[in-house]
Amino acid sequence: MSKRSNEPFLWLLFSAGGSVSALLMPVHLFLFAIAFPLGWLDPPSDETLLALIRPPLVRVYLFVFCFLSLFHGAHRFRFTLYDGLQIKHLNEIINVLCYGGAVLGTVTAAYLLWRIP
Amino acid sequence: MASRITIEVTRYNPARDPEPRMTSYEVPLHREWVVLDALNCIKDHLDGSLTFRWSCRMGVCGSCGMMINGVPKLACATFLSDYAPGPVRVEPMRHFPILRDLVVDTSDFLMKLARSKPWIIRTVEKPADEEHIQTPAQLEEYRQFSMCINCLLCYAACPIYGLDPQFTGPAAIALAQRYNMDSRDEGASERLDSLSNREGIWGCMFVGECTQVCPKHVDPAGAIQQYKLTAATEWLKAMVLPRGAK
Amino acid sequence: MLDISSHDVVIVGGGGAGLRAAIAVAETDPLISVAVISKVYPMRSHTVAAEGGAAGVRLDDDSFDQHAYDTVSGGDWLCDQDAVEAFVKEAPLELMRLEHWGCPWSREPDGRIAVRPFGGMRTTRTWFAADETGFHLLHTLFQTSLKYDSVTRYDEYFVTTLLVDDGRVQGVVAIELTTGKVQAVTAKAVILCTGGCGRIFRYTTNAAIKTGDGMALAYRAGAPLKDMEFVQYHPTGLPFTGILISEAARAEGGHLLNKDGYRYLQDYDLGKPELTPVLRSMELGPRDRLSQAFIREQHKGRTVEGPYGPVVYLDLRHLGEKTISTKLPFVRELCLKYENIDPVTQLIPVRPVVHYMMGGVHTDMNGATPLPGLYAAGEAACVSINGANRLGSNSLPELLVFGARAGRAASAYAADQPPPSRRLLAGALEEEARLNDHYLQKRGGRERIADLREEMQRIMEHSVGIYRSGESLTGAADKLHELQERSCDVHLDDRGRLFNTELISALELSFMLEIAETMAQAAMERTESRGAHQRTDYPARNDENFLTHSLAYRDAAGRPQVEYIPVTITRWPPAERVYGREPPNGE
Amino acid sequence: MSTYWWLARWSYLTFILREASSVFVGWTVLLTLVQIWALTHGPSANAAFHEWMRYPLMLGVNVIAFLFVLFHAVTWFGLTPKAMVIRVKGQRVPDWAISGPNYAAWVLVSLGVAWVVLRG
Ligand SMILES: Cc1cc2nc3c(=O)[nH]c(=O)nc-3n(C[C@H](O)[C@H](O)[C@H](O)COP(=O)(O)OP(=O)(O)OC[C@H]3O[C@@H](n4cnc5c(N)ncnc54)[C@H](O)[C@@H]3O)c2cc1C
Ligand code: SF4
Ligand code: F3S
Ligand code: FES
Repeated sequence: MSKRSNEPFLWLLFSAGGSVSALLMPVHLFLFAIAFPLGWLDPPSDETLLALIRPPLVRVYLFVFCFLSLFHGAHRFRFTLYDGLQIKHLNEIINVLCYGGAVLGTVTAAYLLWRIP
Repeated sequence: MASRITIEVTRYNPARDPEPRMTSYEVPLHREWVVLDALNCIKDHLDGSLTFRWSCRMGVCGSCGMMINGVPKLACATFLSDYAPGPVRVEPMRHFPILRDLVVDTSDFLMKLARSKPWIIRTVEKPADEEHIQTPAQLEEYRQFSMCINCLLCYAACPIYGLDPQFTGPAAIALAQRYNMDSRDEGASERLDSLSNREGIWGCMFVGECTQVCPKHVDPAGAIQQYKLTAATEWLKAMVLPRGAK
Repeated sequence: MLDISSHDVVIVGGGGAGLRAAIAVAETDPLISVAVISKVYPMRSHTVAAEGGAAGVRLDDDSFDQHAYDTVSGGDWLCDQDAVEAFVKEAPLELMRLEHWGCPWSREPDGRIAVRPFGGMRTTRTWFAADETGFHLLHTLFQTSLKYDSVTRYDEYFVTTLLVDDGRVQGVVAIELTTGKVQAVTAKAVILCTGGCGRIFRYTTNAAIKTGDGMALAYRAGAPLKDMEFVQYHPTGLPFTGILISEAARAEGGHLLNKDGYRYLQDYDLGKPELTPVLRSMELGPRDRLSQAFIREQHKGRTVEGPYGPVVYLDLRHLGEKTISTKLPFVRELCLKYENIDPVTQLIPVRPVVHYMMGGVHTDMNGATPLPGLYAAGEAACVSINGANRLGSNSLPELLVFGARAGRAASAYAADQPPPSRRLLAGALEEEARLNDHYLQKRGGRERIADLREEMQRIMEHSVGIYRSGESLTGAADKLHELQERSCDVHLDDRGRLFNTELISALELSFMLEIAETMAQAAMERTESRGAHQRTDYPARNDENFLTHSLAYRDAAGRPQVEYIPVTITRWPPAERVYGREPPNGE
Repeated sequence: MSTYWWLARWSYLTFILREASSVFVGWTVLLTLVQIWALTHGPSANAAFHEWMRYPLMLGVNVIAFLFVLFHAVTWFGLTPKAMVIRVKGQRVPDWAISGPNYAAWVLVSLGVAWVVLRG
């Protein structure tokens, strides 16, 4: 296996994240970032929301949502930098930034979700 | 229909010219003429030094790929009349070094093709007079990918290849996948060793242009994605299964 | 400027025959170094265009004898029967080898390789890969050849001459197209696999590269060309491009119409028009007969004068869009893509076009020519399995069987040859000087390549066409020779070295003129009609005098001298070619 | 190749836009994390969060983010049939038969999420 790279792993995360974000993100964004702030729909109260995210199952849902989407985004962003901006010579730094960012976000998500009272 | 049409052709002789330049020629516009006929007309009657490749003029030998009005196409399968009243711009295939006029250096592809191991690999050979049993359904699995005429239009279309000449590229990967999917072959793992890397399948960003321009409907974009899926599955299996259990 | 490299076996040509030969050498012994020199990348060779299939005995009700008899009778008894017997026995094995190399043969529902019927074959025995058999065969061979380390490829090198010393062929001189550099490649044996020469004629199914180079190379080096008067026409080519419209179009019920919309074949003893197609009658008559009927119709003024010569019409409209799209998709695609015509609503203009060269470099059953060290295989060679008329789907297996045989024989021969002699260098330098003096650095020059080529094609169509006569042939060889002399005064617009395709065209023209002369001369001297060679002044076959192969040698003055050797008859004595039998030509 | 190669063709541009959606995917996760933080830090944090989300600039960014994410979803579902070849009785299942269920699942899941959130 040594001849082959770890790309399959990253790609699997990318693909899973691609599906998760494609399925879930539009509705999330629409509700929380557009419809509620603009008053198109009545938002649930903050207490209700907090109650909603408290059950372990919902925490897992949110964790997976954040984790996979982040790795999807990081992977894609990495190649956008490579190809779109043609800065492939900065390979190492880009990798650290992209996947490092994703790892950081994932840890933060885990921490926040863990700490829900 | 106008009876003549102007063609602008890239002229470049590296021995003499600092830069490629465009030259215009006027040729007759016949209903049954393709761009290749116009080029031959120029070569026969106007300027014998115009240089381009062609042979079969029936879309199977894959020699006559060019950029026609900016799109990679076979010159022998592109009617002039579709571009009337003109002018038609004919340039060498993008992303390859120009050798002369419309002729580009494609030796890089041949090297990559060989690296994809496009031949049947088996652990035990069949006896000389015995056929493999391969049902029409099994044939269908890879038939589409076996239609590649190596015209390299897909390379001229793929921006990733343009950005990174190391990238194995659509046709060579599609041909590797053609053998992977062939029920007579046992070489998938060997091929994966040379293609599962950043220069191989993982370099493809699924731009999809390769499939758009392919004159033989090979769908290299699909081939590569399917290849990625199998490669990732293989990887998972290797992770999950204990060593030696494979 | 001159570069030299050295191999044990050098193969000129990367088509089906050349690649099969290369693999045969590599498999004989990986220590034999083999080179494949080709003026185009191997997968661009014209084998790629073959559609129909490849014949090899397969089913239980078939036998080697039946395949052999079909071949011999289809060839009007001009085939060497010992070669035919070897051929039919090895063909299925070769086709099976391609199966093992990955050729995507079309299959029966149970997963076994399928065979289809084919014109001239009385039993179903043609293996096929959809309607792109040649394409798959060539790519399979090419891709398989990539795995042999002992095979070195010289892609886009144009061979200009053979190096002969001490009575032996010991290499070639070639131009590397990308740089213009002249390269001597020495060898202990050379195999010519350069394909046919349809481009000598204006209207042909053959690709631009089919200019008979190998035949001319051998001929100039002193080897004889055999049976050059036999040129196969196909009755339905597209007039402008020469692209082949398969017989399937007629088998599905297509009609041939003259300018009055009349099914003219009924006037030529080919049966009566029926609504549904009848085997061996009318449009499904033999191909040579159909081509001949076209000419007679033309003489009656009943063909249509198109921008590219006279045509008749192939009418498919009554079949309806559904039948055309499902049964003849490739025909429709070709018409749409290359002639801008939709056969569903429009008539397809067609005319007979030159399709295949039965003749070629004279070889024995192992591909050896009379010139030591020189071998030939494929369409460039004439082993004599095709006789006076090639049978459909026999050419692809021929490439394989005799390509492999030539490869093995050349390996064996090369094993006991001394290394190439030092004098070869002088020969190579001479050739380099010739290329410079005659073309690249020549002053003046008045002739245009295109003009000479058109002139040649005019002469060939007039004198060595579907029908020949003493009258039309008289002087043809002289005129061609004159053109050859004029071609020495050719003017090149392009004097550069890099990828000089104009220089290549000039060299090809000279090759074509060389062999055109042998065709005209051999046709002139064969005063009988047999297979594809039809003399209006000698309409009958003459077994007493002409059950012989013609051999054209180049004399000191550069003119062809024709000699004859007997045809090898083993088990099938000459008989009448049955009238109304299935068409013997191939596609 | 020029730095602006992706402007040369419409299809290249759509490709780059598709790839650029990754930025907004990351952005959306960030928003989600901030919101969770606010929810667990009491009324003042929540109030600040709501106010922040109502800034015109924020709204602008989020509308753009929404469009990009939508674009990502559409292209993603459109491409799945390319990677997944499913055959039934030797016949390749047509592309729409694979992407169709994708879209259906998308609608269902979106409605489900909306229902759970709005129910409260
Ligand atoms: C349209 C069409 C359909 C056909 N269909 C069938 C069919 O269905 N069944 C069948 O059995 N036969 C068919 N034939 C006939 C058959 O395809 C050919 O006879 C056969 O492919 C010839 O193969 P080859 O290897 O001899 O030569 P080619 O494939 O023509 O290869 C010639 C090679 O020689 C090289 N070469 C030539 N000159 C030089 C030079 N000077 N220097 C270096 N290299 C050189 C070329 O680069 C090329 O690689 C068909 C022919 C045509 C035209
Ligand atoms: S995949 Fe298509 S475009 Fe690419 S080389 Fe093959 S035939 Fe040409
Ligand atoms: S265009 Fe290029 S990036 Fe992949 S899908 Fe085709 S190879
Ligand atoms: S000339 Fe052969 S593909 Fe165009």
